[in-house]
Amino acid sequence: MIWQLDLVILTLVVICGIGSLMIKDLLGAAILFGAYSFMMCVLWAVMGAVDVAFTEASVGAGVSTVFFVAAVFHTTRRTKD
Amino acid sequence: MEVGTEVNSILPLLAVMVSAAVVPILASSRSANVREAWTFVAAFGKVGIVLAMLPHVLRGDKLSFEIAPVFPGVSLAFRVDAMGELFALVSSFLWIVTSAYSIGYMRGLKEHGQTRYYSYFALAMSSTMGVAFSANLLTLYVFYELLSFATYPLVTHHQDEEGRSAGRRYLTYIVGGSIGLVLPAMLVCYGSSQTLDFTPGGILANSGLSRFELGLLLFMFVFGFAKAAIMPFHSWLPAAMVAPTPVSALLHAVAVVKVGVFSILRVLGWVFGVALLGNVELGWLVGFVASGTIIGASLVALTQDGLKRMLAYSTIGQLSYIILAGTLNSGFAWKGALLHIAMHALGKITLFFCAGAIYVATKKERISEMGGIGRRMPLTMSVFLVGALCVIGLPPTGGFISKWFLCLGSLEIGQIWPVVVLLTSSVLSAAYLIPVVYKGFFGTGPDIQGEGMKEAPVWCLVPMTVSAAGCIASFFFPGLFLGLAEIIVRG
Amino acid sequence: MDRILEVVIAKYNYWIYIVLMMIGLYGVIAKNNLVKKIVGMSIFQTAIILFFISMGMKKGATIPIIIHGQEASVRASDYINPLPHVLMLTAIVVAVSTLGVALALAVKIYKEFDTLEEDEILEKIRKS
Amino acid sequence: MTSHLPALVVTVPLLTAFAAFAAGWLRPKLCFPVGLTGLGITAISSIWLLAEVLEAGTVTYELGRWPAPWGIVYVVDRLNGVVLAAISLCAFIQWISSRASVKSQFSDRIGAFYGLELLFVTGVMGITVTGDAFNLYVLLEIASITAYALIAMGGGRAPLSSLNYVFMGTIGACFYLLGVGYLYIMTGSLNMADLASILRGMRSSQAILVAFVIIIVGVWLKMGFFPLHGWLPNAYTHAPWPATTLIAPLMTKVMAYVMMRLVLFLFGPEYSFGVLGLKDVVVWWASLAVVAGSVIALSQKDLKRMITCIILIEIAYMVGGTFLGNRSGTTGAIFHLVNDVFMTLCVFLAVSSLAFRQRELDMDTMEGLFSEMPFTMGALVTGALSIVGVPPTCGFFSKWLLLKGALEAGHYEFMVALILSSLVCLVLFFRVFEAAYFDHGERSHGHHRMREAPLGMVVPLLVVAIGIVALGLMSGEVISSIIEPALPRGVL
Amino acid sequence: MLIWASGEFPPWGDPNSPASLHVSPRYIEKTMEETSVPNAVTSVLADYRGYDTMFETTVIFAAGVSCFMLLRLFSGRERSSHHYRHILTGLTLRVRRKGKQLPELEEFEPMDSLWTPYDLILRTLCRFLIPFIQLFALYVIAHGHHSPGGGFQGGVILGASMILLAISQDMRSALRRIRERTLAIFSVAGVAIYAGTGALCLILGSNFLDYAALSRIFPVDPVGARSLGIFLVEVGVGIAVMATMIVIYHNLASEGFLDEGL
Repeated sequence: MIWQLDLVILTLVVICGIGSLMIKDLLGAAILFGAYSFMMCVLWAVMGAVDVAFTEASVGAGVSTVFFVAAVFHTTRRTKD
Repeated sequence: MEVGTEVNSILPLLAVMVSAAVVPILASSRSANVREAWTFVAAFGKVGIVLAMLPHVLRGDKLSFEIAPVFPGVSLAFRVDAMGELFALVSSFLWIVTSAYSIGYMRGLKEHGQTRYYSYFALAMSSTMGVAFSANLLTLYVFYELLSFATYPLVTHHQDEEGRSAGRRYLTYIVGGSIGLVLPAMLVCYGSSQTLDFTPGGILANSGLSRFELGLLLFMFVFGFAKAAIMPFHSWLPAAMVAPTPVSALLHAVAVVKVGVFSILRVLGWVFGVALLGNVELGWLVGFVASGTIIGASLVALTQDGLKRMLAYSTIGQLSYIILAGTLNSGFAWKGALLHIAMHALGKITLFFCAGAIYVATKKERISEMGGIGRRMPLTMSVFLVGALCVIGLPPTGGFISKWFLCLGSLEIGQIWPVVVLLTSSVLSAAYLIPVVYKGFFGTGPDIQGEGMKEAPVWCLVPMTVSAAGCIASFFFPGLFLGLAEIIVRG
Repeated sequence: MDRILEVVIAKYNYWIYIVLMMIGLYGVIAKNNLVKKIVGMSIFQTAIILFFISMGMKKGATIPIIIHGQEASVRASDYINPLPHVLMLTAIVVAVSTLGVALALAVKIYKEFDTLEEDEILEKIRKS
Repeated sequence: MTSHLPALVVTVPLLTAFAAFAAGWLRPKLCFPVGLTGLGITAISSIWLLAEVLEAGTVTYELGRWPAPWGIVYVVDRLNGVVLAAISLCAFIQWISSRASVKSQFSDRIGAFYGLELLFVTGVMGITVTGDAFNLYVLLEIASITAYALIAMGGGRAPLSSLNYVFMGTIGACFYLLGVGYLYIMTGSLNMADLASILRGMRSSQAILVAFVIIIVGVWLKMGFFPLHGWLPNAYTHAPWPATTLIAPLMTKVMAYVMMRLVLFLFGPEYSFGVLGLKDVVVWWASLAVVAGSVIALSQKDLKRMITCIILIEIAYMVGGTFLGNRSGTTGAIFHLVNDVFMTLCVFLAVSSLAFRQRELDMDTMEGLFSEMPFTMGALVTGALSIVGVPPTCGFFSKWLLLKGALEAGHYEFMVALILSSLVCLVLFFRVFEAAYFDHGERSHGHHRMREAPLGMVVPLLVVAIGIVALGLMSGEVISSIIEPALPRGVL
Repeated sequence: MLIWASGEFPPWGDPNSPASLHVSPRYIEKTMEETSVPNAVTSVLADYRGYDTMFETTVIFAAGVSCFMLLRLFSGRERSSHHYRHILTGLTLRVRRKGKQLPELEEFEPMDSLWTPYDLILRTLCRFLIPFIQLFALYVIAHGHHSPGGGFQGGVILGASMILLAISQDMRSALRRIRERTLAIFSVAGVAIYAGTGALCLILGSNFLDYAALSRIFPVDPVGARSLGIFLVEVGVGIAVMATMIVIYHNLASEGFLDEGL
């Protein structure tokens, strides 16, 4: 596999992670977290861990994002940091 | 060196348990008569068992019983030797007297919570027995703690503010001392010589501890057993006088304080060993402290007006006699010490009984109010006189004998200052005890006339006469005690 | 230069996961908003998962599914180590369960105090 | 025919949990008896297991009959045998005594509550019995998640405390997992015995050192060892009583067990104590933690909070005792662990039955409790004396061993801290007893006189209280026959 | 410190690192003849380390129960108001809790308080998609032996499909499909299947979770029995995970009222 590609995805992952912590809107944070998970799953797929990637795609990018959205939807989007 | 043989026997356990066994009955029984009846049953049973052990002990045997092994080399075990027997005999005998007395007292004053009172009294007696019979330091410590907690409800019996503060001070000194000082000291002993069993030569005799360490240990023990009320660890005792008089009488003249002294004697003789103390010349230090306590306590006692408080301070002084004697490397002195345990118990309990009787009859606690009381309560006051003589140490009372031996002992090893101390304190105690009697008989009080003052109830009078008789009898027939003491000293 | 590149290629996975872990830790510790904390927690967990996965990786090996036809001769070096994958499947499940519980708690807290900012909640508690 | 007891002690509560949860939907009355039978079986089989271990030595159980490094195995030796017995007994007793309060508080979700409690028991039992480093993590998460939920049922600020616990607990567990990953990447194995044998070869590796540190820190985080204790007092204080009485005695103790298992067996004493010189530092730190815990406990007004703070002190004892690294210290730590399960259970049960009768528990509402609830207070006194360390309760003997170990190791600061903390505990409980003993008759015109707690609560309480004393009297056998042989050879 | 430690690690992707040499080869090389499951991950997951997986399922189950217990509100506590919509005219009316309940007329339908306009495309699309998603999920579960995937992934996808239904339409219709009680029973049943399989092996006189024992009751050889056992537990995991996911979502999305969702 190409380590450059790997590196690119890793940087994307880091960016998504930081972004989801920095953004001032919880819904946005949830969505960015979904993106983060998806990047993660791509990364693992590249590393050959197909099952884990599969799971992460369905769980991390799918269900847990839904959970986040549902929770945020019922609490508030406001956040101070 | 050890005379006699080890005899396995369950008697010690029985002697300890018999009073604890009746506690459930006491606690569950609602009627006063049943309660007191059972108390007597237990008391007589105890004395019976103790007496049953007497012949063995006089033969020089040791009755031993092991409850449970705890650590390698240490186990909860009983071992009855002459010293324990002596102590057990005195306290169990006086328990009968006291329970008789407390019936009169408690009923006379219509105290509340008598069920609790009798139950914890029985518990306290059990733990006293346990201390007397314990075969090693750990067992002694166990029962010592039990005694501390069992006597707390008795000290704070009235459950008022005064009792609260008294109880606080009581536990602070005693439990604080035992956990803070005795426990580490025990550990060091166990660490240095892998056992805690009392051995006549002393278990520290050949452990390579330096003189300084030994001194440290010694003081941890002597002050740690705060029940012996050595100054400056004494102030719980006067405070604890808020308890009902029978409690003060038995516990704070006989059981509790004597347990403290007993433990210290055990430590001096069986953990350190008199020889060791002599070699490293540590006995002196304790001796000096004790003497200081004697004089100081007597002086303070002079200034007291409350009768019971005065007696308390006198007790503090008298206890230190025993410790002082224990530190002297002399057979006579030890004999005197052991005798004094018994004699002072008799005398002091008599005095307390009188104080209680006066209180029951007249609600008077202060000496200044007691002018002319003797004319109303002649029996009480004469008994008081006997007790006073015993405490001062004048014939024809047992106190004389014990003090006599103390002086002999100190002369035997060519020490003058103990004698001086003893005589001084005797004078002092005469100075604070005799005035009470004088005032009682010849003084004139404010409100003696009228308002029919009479003797205390008979339940109070009989016990105190009995104990007074004991004082005198022990002067004429000290044989039993002497015999026991003899055995110990020989051992 | 090449040496350095070598080292970097050999190790950068392990470094990146540490970076992610620190991000997550920062999120949990420093953030004030509860949901943000939860996000940080999840990032923290995924970082560790990443660590495990990259430790199972083998160069020139394929996914750990035995190819049809060559069941007879299977050489371990041809296939990626499956064990970390298995562990991480479990870890992912644990992560999502924790996430569910944490979010449920957040909703409950919001119902109680109707805010998600920790300092405001503490303020309300102090008032009451 | 190998004995299946090791599997039983974990799977029985598991299956019972499902049964209880289903029963909650179908017929709620059944929940309690179902769980009772399940826990009863668990307790019996774990005691049986202990007996088996005592006579036959270590019992190994291969799940799915896969041999050690490949499959997951259960390893039961004397150490976790005795811990298992203690845990299961504790859970059983608690189950009986918490019935009334569960019924009164969670009538509408009783099935879920009981199910979670049983799952929690499953988790702690599994943590104790497993011999696989990763399996331990999974079970740890089970125990933790159920604990989060149970604690959060308290209402008020309970969810917040629980959420803090979630964060702290997750970080701790992740640290543990990370350390396991380090071990795996260096050794390629997850089985504890296998790991231990491989690690013996690689003493000087940095990665192993880091793994050791990470794992221990993670475990301390879960234990609530000072200064990582932040979550503990709040979580335990705001939890509902039935949850507290179950979690408080078990969770921290089990983590302490994990610490001992890792330090003494996985890394091995000569590594943990010899190679890296952390030993003395940790003991100093533990002494500090003891003192700090005492101070924190002294500053508490509420009774429940106070006794939760006492847990901090106990935990510090165990850490210090383990890291003393000599025979009596370690023995004392293990024995103290076993005792502490029961002491804490006793105290918490007693206070919970006080709280069952009387909602608020501050000092001045307790007057005259001795005359009103004699049995409960009696049991409370026993537990308190045991925590203070007064013979003949079992607390004294373990404390004695700890002191002895400290003396032999020359760690006088630990001795001082121990004695100081016992005095502090004495003061703490004495305040309570004084308040409860003296009765100014104010409650006569205040609120009603309280009745003794229901029989279902009093009887287990008394059983525990008697057990404490019995354990103290039997400590000789327990130490010499169970605990001392359990120690690894390295500990001299 | 961590970076310092990583200095010692074998370089990334090194086939000769101890991690890939000590234990794992056995899994890869023996999986065929020991379990006849080509997907090493599946075999390790459900057989070699099946015990982990059982507790992993239990964790999910515990989480579901926790969310249920934390959030679920039972009858007696209701929202402050209910909304109804007149189907023909489309006008909505709001009924307070105290106010008199609406008679059950068929031209009124209950609707969400945060009601979004009726979106034909979305609804029909989802209605159209969901069956395929579920089909795929079943395939994933069944085919986990040979291809990536397995009970857990399949279960999640199944759950996700139901969640999608609940999102695209409203939660009532989703609940009309699967009642809460059914969900609870499912989740229990799923985990119980797993544990039950293990217990069955125990009863059959072998060790816990030793699927080879299944060959005593099923007409297969021990190795086949292993793959059969794996299949059984995968199904169990699937059911449990699906039900639990839905439970968690329902409770989260409706604050425990279980009447109206996102």
